[in-house]
Amino acid sequence: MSDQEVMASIMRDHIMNLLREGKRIDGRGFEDYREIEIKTNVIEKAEGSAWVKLGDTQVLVGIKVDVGEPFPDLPESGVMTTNVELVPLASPTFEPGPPDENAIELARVVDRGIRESHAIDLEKLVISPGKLVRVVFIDVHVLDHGGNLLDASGIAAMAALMTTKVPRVEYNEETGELTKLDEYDPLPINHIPVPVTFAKIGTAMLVDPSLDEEMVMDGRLTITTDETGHVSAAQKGESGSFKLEEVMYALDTAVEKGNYVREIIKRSL
Amino acid sequence: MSDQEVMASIMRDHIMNLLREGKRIDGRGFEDYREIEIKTNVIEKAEGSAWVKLGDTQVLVGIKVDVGEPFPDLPESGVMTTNVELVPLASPTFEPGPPDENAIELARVVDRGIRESHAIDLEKLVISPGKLVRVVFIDVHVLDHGGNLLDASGIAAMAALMTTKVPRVEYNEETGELTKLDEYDPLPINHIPVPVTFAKIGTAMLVDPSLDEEMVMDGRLTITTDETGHVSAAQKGESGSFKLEEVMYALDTAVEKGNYVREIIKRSL
Amino acid sequence: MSDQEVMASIMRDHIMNLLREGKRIDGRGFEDYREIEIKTNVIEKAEGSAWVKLGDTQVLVGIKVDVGEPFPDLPESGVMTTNVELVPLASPTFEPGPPDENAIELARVVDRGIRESHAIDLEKLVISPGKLVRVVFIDVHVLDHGGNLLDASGIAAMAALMTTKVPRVEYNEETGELTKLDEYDPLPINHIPVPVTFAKIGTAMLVDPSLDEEMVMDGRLTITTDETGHVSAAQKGESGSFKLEEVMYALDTAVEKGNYVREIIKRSL
Amino acid sequence: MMGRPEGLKLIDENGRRIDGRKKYELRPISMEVNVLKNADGSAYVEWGKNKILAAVYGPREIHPKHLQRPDRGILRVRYNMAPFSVEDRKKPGPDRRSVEISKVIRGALEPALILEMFPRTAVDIFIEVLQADAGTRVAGIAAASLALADAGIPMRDIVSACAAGKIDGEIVLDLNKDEDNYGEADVPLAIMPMKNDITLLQMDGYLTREEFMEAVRLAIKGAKAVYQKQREALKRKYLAVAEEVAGNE
Amino acid sequence: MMGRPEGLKLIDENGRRIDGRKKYELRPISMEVNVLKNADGSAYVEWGKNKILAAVYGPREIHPKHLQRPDRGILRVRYNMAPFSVEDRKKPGPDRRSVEISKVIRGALEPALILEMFPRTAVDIFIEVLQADAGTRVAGIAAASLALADAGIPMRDIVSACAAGKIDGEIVLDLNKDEDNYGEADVPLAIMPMKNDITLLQMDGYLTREEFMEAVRLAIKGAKAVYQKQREALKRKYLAVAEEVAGNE
Amino acid sequence: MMGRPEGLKLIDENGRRIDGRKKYELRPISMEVNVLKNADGSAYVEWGKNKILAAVYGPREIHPKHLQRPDRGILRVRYNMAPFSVEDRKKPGPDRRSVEISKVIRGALEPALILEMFPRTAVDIFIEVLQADAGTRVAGIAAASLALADAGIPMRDIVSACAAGKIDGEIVLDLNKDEDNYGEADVPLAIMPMKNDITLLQMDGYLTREEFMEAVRLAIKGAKAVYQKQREALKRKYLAVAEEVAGNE
Repeated sequence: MSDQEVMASIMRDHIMNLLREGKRIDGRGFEDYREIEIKTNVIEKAEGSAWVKLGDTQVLVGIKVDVGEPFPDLPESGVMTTNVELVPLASPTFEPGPPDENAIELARVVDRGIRESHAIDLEKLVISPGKLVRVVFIDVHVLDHGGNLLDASGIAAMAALMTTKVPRVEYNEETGELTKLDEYDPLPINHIPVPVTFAKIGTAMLVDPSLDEEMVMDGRLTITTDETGHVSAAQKGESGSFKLEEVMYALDTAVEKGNYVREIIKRSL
Repeated sequence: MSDQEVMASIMRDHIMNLLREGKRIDGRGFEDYREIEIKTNVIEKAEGSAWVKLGDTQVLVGIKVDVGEPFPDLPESGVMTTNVELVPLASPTFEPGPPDENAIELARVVDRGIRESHAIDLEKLVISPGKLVRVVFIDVHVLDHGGNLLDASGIAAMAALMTTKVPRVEYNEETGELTKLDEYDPLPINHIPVPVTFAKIGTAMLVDPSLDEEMVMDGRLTITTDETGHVSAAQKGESGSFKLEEVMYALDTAVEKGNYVREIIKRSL
Repeated sequence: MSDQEVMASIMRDHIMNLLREGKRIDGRGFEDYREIEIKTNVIEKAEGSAWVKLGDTQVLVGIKVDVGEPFPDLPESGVMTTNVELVPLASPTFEPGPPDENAIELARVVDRGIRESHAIDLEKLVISPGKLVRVVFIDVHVLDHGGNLLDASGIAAMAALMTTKVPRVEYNEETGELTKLDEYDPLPINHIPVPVTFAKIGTAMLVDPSLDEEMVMDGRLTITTDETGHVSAAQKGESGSFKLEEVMYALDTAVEKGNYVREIIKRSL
Repeated sequence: MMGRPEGLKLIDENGRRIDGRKKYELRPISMEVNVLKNADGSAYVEWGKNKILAAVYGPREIHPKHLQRPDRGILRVRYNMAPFSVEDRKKPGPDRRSVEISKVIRGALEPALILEMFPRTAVDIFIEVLQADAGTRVAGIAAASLALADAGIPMRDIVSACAAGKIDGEIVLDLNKDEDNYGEADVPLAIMPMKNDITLLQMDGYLTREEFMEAVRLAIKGAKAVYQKQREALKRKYLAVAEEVAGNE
Repeated sequence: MMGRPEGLKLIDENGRRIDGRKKYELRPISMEVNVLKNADGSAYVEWGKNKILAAVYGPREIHPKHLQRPDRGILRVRYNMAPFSVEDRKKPGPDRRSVEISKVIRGALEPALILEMFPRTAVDIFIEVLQADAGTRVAGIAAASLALADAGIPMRDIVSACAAGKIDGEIVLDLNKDEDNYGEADVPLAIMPMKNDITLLQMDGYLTREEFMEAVRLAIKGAKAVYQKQREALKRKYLAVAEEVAGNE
Repeated sequence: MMGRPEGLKLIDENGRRIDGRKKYELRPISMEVNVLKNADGSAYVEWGKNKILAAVYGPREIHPKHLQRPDRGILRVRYNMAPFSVEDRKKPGPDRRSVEISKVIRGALEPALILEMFPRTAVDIFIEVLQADAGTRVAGIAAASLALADAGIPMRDIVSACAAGKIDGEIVLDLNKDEDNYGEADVPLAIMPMKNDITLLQMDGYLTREEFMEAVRLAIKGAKAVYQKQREALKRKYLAVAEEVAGNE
């Protein structure tokens, strides 16, 4: 075994021993989030932004709103797209280059949570049906990887979207000319989906895993719910397996903790 | 030498010894093809398709017919394009990634054989001259590499093309609107080119080399001919060299074996 | 240390010893260029070209003039773009692949020198404002890397531009049709910027470093000036540092040697 | 979810779905193992209009070496769609969807493998979607699991998989392409049936808590039905092998 | 240099610039070190509207090994812009500009590092531009230099940096975005202030010899002012550490 | 084959081709060896309007090591076109055509090399097409072969090459660009002349069996004429070297 693997094995034993006594390595309860700090409007050049600290994890989301063509099969809908950059500044395990499978999974789960709850009212983002719509870019820039990037990214994305200002435009259908005005509307938001992630270590289910916990976890489960209690995304991640009862527990807890986190997001605006 | 190389060397001696007695390792005559099995219309979502087994080799070709712009210098001609994927499922020697030199050579030789004989009547695939034409995608998906991918691909491509159905379209020159109808025409086919590949091992010229034979061959020669006896492509491949008489022999044999294979293709439709 | 590094270390000692006696390894004075040989119009298929030998360094620049859209924020200006290929034929240290940081820096410094002095009169390259302009491609193909690629490339680029012939076109604003005529105009040239590069070895500042000198230099400084004595680009390259007085010396010498090189370029046309 | 054609009903007045199935009915499934010569194990699955080929290579050496794990083998999965497998030709090569699916399939299969038994090596699974019609990831898992068994890779259980979803307001089993496009949610799931361990669970859509759990339970049932088909396919192979051996004697 | 809006004056009749600064005035600058947990050293710099984060990892092992230098460490620098850092969204990943800037920043910092002290290893510097408003490379150098100090990498001096330029015919300090877009020249410079060693010098624009030297001299002065701010930021950190230690006793 | 301009005749009533050549006449060819300083061997060939530079490096070490062959050296070939070498600027970097040509050129040269003489190493051949006018692959082979000889790589024979083709219904030697564009077929061929071993043979077009063999035979004749020019270029080099040596004594 390499040094790293020996370390991981010792860490796993340590964490497991604590869990058997009902304790997490940083003293939290199994259902406790680490401290959440949200600063919005930190990037003036973006239409919306939020810098989120979740324990040692730091994530910055910037929202750019551009105009472009709608998808051919959805002529009456704006477009949203989510991208995650795991820049090597944020962790010794991140490497430069195009998004790897971790960045892609992260982006797609955050995206689904927002998209499937219709959190953004994309139908209100049409400028000219079939021709010109708003394109909302959600760019997640991970700055420090301290575990549970998924929840931090989902929180930052929603906080950024809820503070996004969209410049009004005038569009001349005949000439095709588009003029950006110096008036702004808030981005229309329907719902506030919040992902809640669980790490399974042995038989324990832990909310908001820290990096140490992630390093030794067996499996991961994320459930995204909104303020109506609907589920808009679920994702079992990594290896490991879950029992049906664990899924039920996670579902109920995700709704409860989602409400808790949602209030923090709202207070940050 | 690595284990593989030792194996190859032993295999070469064995094959050479047999060839000196006039025998191939699988008992075939020098000019014999392995069994050819062709199933057409196996992919309903493609406009045409054929699954070909040539001994242990399996190749699946799907034809997609789209619309697009013609090349600027050929305004009155449809477009055809051939792509080969050597997916790692098909051989321990194939690696994931964009087509390598083997896939590209394979695609280009199959393409030339079809293109240069004008097998597809591209001039009948024009919707609006200089503006809109049919684009025929020939996608070769190699499933099991048992040697002689070139002939298997060429056979599968022609069988797939000959069963391709092209949806009729209505094109409004003024509005530029294009409507796909639910009526179909067969793809217009002029000729049936068939590639015939020879492996040279020592002084022996072997038709349709198996994988074992390819591993030890000195050189490779492919000649594509159609039912009129015209040559539409030739390609000496890999290392090794050929005498003029060997080229002449290959040419005559390619015509003869091409006729044999062509009948099998026709019977499969 | 690897063999290469030992060699470099010995070479450095040797060069340093000579420099202390006021001598360069090839006998030149500190401010001397190697022999400069320029052949223009060597590539008939390009609109302009120049093959430059600077000592052992050989660089071929070809100019292609195409038509395309202007940049949205510069509707009344043609477009110029500079690309450098460090093909592996030119040096055992060059590798195949897209331009690396050396090729990119080289291209950008050559580009800035030309662009910022407005050497090409881009405003005369507009065909239809905001719609259609000339695009000038400056392609630097390095053939033999004997040191100081930057000056050789800058020289070759200007010699090629000054011999570039642009085909006249007729553009029909209504139909958008563009006809290339068989009449040619010279590319409009305002200025002749010339980059002059210094290698700093110990405390010595050497004009036009050879490959041996580059291998052991501490730092590099390039200053591009035109016939009016204006500076249009400066670039400190690699590691090392320069004193303010060294920058002043380099600036004055760049103007002087720039004039010398400019005359050679003019004589070559 | 795409713009839905007007008047399209996914469940008719008789409770039948557009392909005639009942709510809890699987599409027709056929499975065959050992269909490729080069691969160490392989399987071909037709599941509705899905046509999927899976191959296993390994355990085999890993390059570059720094990827080797001294205490266990690693599993690598590549899910890939043929360009002609979908309505509009797909550009060859992995897109973001394929990368995510490859990753979750790896996570779905890994718990079943006893990777400690072959340290320093890799098991490679290649899944080629020859035709796609919704549910390719669960069909791909079913095929890959058969290919692993065919290759003789030591496993704790055969991983099985199925999806459930919501269309026209009802939770149904095993969505086809139209149902996936115009429905409200899709819940793909994989399970190790012997111990009821869920190894893949995703959700794409919008469901109440109750609907979500209903879909999960239904998908488990579907996966168990698929499990029976997997076992039969393996049995047929062993019978064929046994017959061949007997015939040779 | 972009097409300039009509009537735009970069210096008004009172000699004030569009953001109210005087000719030789720096934009507001704030600096903080040790802002990241994972990195061995880090710093966050706000410089006008520029917001820049720098991290240092190392000295650490190099892969692949053939990049190792037996007699010294190597320095690697990656300058990167966040997609939302500029007016029009920037496609993620390095463009040609970023590649060049990464290279010249490496050349600007390397002379300060005593690389012989950690043979066979690499020091990695990552500079993330979170918001860009002209002068990101000099702000990035200032941040990177702080991150190096925070990581305890042995250095001969702290590299400092600043740009000067020409707008409306005058040489001024520290261009902002509009001044950079519509001005006549930009001269970014880095220096090791203790010995007045210039480690970065670039010029983009069109200047007479005299203007060029004036800009260089002015940029040196600016960099020395930035140097004081860097020292203060480091002092604050050591005071904070000292307090913490004292508090713990 | 492109859309042919109306009324274009490739062979006139006097049997002359558009560039004035007779049917079996080569374009003017000039060859020079040892034209580059860095390369171990090099050659420059002008063949009609084709301008081609070839360089050889090696035998030299191979990275990564797993590409090494313990019993023999390997040959690597890269055929590349300069962006300005063709009518419409070519985007830099290899396209599919260049990849195929690199591969067949490798196969054309490899039989001549005695690779067993330098195990574990590589010989690299780089062919740069500076201007292209049909027949670049055969001109490239001729240049590469000279560069190999110049580098002193042990060879069984000097590989020579030429193309024949069909234009306006007749088989002719050595097509130029217009003939290639508007003709009926092109048959490039390479040969080791001492033993009449054909090492490259391709065909692009549509020919009867008889025409095909006529083209092959004609291309062989052409290649043998090119062979003489290659030998003369090498002789000139050795004379030059000999003179230099004599002069030094």
